[in-house]
Amino acid sequence: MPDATKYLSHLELGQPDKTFLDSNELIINMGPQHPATHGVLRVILKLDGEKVLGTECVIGYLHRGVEKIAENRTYTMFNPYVDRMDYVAAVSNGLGYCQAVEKLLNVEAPPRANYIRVILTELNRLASHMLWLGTHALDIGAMTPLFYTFRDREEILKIFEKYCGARLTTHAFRIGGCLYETYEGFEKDVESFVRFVRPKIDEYEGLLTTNRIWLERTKGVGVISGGDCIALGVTGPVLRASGVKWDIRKAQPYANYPEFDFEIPTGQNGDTYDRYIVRMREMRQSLRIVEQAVNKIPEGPIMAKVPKIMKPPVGEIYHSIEAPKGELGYFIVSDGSTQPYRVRVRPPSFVNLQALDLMVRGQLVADVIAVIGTLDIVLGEVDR
Amino acid sequence: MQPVATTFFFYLLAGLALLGGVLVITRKNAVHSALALILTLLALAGLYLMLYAPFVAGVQIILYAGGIMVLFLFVIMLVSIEKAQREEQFNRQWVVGLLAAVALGALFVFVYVKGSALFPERMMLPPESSNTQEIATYLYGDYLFAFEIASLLLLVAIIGAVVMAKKRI
Amino acid sequence: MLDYITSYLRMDATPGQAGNIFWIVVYIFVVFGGVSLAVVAMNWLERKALAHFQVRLGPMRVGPHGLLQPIADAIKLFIKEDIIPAQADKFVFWLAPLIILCAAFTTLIVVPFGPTHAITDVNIGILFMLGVSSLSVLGIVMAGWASNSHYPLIGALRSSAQMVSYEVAMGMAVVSAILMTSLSGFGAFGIGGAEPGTGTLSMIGIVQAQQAQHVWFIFKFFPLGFVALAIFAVAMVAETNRAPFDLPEAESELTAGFHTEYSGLRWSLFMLGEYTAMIAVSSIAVTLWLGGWLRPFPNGLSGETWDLIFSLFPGLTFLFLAAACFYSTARMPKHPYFRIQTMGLGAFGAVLGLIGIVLFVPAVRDRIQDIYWFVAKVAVFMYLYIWYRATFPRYRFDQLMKVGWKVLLPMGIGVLIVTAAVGISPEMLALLRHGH
Amino acid sequence: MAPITTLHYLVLAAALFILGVIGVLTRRNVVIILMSIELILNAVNLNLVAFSRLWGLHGQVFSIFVITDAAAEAAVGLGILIAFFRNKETVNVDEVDLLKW
Repeated sequence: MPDATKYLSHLELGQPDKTFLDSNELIINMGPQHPATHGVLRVILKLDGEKVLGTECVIGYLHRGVEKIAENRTYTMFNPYVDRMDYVAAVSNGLGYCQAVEKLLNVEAPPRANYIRVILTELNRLASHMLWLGTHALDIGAMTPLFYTFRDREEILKIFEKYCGARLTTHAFRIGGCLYETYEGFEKDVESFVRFVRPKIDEYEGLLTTNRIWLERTKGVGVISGGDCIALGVTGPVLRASGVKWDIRKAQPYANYPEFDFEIPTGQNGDTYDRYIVRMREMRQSLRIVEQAVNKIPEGPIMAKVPKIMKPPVGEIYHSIEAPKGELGYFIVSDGSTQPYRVRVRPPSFVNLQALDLMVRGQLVADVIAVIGTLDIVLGEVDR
Repeated sequence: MQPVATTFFFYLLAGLALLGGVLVITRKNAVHSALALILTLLALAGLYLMLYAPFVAGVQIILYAGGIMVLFLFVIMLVSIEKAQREEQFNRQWVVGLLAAVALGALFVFVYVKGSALFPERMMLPPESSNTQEIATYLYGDYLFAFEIASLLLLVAIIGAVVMAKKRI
Repeated sequence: MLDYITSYLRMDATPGQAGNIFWIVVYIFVVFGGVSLAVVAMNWLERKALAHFQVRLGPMRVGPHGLLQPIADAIKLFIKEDIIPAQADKFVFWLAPLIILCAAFTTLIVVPFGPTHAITDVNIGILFMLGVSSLSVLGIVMAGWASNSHYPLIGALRSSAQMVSYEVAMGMAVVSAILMTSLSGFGAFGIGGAEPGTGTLSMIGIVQAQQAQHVWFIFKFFPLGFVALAIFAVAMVAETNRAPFDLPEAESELTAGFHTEYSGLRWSLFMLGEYTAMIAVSSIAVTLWLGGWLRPFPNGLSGETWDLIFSLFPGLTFLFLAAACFYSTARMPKHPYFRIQTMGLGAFGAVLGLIGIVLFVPAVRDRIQDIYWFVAKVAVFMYLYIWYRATFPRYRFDQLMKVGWKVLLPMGIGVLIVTAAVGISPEMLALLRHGH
Repeated sequence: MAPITTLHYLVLAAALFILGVIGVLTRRNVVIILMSIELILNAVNLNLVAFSRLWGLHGQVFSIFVITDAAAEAAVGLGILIAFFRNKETVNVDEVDLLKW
């Protein structure tokens, strides 16, 4: 059992703020209105000059009570709400929720639906990573990748729009499968997108991977060990960059991931650069999965037999998937009625954000921005 | 370059220099004092140009206005000046100090009135174009030892300043 | 009176040296006006070029291809409310942008656009430029302090520390170039040949030394001149607070650095000062290493024919720009909504073409081509500024200081020492061989 | 107007010198006292440069040494000031009343 106090932030707030020079410590407030906090995150920094002594995250500015809302909605009605948590990876949110309820109802989605789900989810992972790369690079000062990634993310959003009519909060899946059949030319669109985006990823890497300044800004910044990641519950690319080979797609397979051939990229150092490399390689793996899925997508029904009025048996269920940001889990308690008794979401961003204090302690102020970027948080998901 | 309107420029620059000097010692706010001192320094650089000393003028601008004064402004920002601004600006012996300064001024007046005949009327017109080279010849020739001593002094000053200002060494 | 005015035209000196007040005033207006115009053009060009780097179009709405965008921006900035924070030191707040602007524009006095095309030539030219441009630090510190707010203060402290430390490396690179002016270097491999008393600090003198030695200093003692220029080119980006050294205004950390509290006209003065400073330091680099107003290939492609061909370049450039305008005019949408824009673009192309034709007139051609080559070389540096901004992430502050003090400064001192050693080595050898 | 002679410069230098002396003797703020010392040094420089018009360039060389000295003095003086301010939280000279702290 690791020593838990290590992970607590020990800011002693409330002491009078002294002037610059005579005090060793300076407390400044970053956010909630700050261009680099990716939304409305407020970080209280305790500084010694430019060195960070500790941080304290203040969250909740975007709290909408999503979990409470679930208690007053039927299972079907709550489905669109989950899209609003991690709004850059709405498809993954929907997949997790639908599969959790399916598990509760003991329903299995038909194979064709699973294929569509995998394709869309992996495309969404790409879109999420692209958005992460653009904003992360912008925080570190490289403004060009932002426009490149947004241009290419647009192609993914176009596919979403053609498929289900929405670009961001897609509500693509229903409990028991998919509502929409793929449109005419879906496979062709996806295939041409894969061909289109492969060289683009090389392009991003060409701008950054061997860039001296990028290396200096990211190598050795925000280091976290695999053990600390596990102790803090950090998942996703952040965990894998620290050398722990843990991906729910492989560890506890869901949908039809076992049918695909892909690798789990890992890093060794657990620094910002490794996390960047891991995500870039993950984007390529996602393309591989999408390619395989499109090639062998079967014909058949896309919706399993689900009752019109869902009354799952009394019980509780925990189901988690590998969202772009880490393990996204849903814990649903059913009391046998049409509405869930309790829904609890395990959001990856929220859990990963805990590591911020450990990662930036002893680093410089500019690194806080790099680390917030590399944690890839979405405040909609942190606050829910 | 032929100097144009020497008299006018002399009085203009002298006036600016004196104005700056007066402001330096009268302002409450140290930042304003520093700005006034920069005015004086720049006016003096202009006067050096009029005295056919372009190199000294350039050094004055780079080192004084661009270097030393930035250091001053830096330190003024680090130490909080609000408190100093509210306090008494002049010390208790200010009358004595003023009297001493006035006595010194009287001495200057006396010397200049009595001894103005000592200065040659005619001024040399040193060739401006080779000014830098001649100064270099002096610096690295006759004054080489002094030059080395000055570099040593600067080294000592750097170390001293670091030792003084750093919290933990 | 007329004689007094025209007497300058027959003289072989800058108006400042000739003491001709009329032409001094004209030159000041032309240079300052020209540079202001260049800043406006640079503003448009930066937005367009940056946009094309980033697969965007950039400004397209105001005028054809956004050509009138700078004017629209200027009007917007002029009529914007002028905000002075309540707790600010009003006088200093008002003074700071003016100091930056004055420092940037004053340096232009000694920039040599041609052997006689400079407002004046002082014999401490380069020292004067470095000194006056270092005064802009004062403006930044004052702006940061007067705003009475945390972010501007930190930004100002950062930027002044940055500018002061990069000035040192910059100075070392400059000194090595000045050293070269006295090394005529006709020995074996161009080594040696120190001639006492021929060195100069004058901006025009430096270019004339390159002309006399038949070599641009970037190629002299290769790679020494090149390394010195590289050091200077890095230091000058840091000196003007541009990407990747734009720490003082790092948006993601300090919002806008020292000018966070400024808005409207005052803010635009900062921008004008920044771009003017960029032009000024670029012209130092061009003067010191790239042969100033000298045309390219003075040795390889010499002779009257080549002189003639190179003198046609200014006109050709303008004709090319005019052709580009006409091409875009033809490609404009044929919708009535775009009629005025299409006509405007055509007219703009016609004006450019006319200028181009005028530039072919022999009398104009001979006087203008110095300026043309100088401006073209400066434009290369300005383009590099945009390119850096599109390509590089931003350094962290400690890394920036490390680059300045631990990389550029030792390199600069090394280049200086090696230049001196190479320059006087035959003399040293002779001295060693023959005793005293 | 009378042509400008060396004496004009000397008088200006004397005036600046006296201003500096007044500043040093009467002000309490250490920063301003240091600036007054700079004023005094500048007055001396003006004298030296003015005299170099009469007796050769030695005056200008000396003024460069004076500027070097001024830089060293400012650095050390401001360093002491920072150390002082950190301990006493004031910039007044009258409160420098301890030999060691």
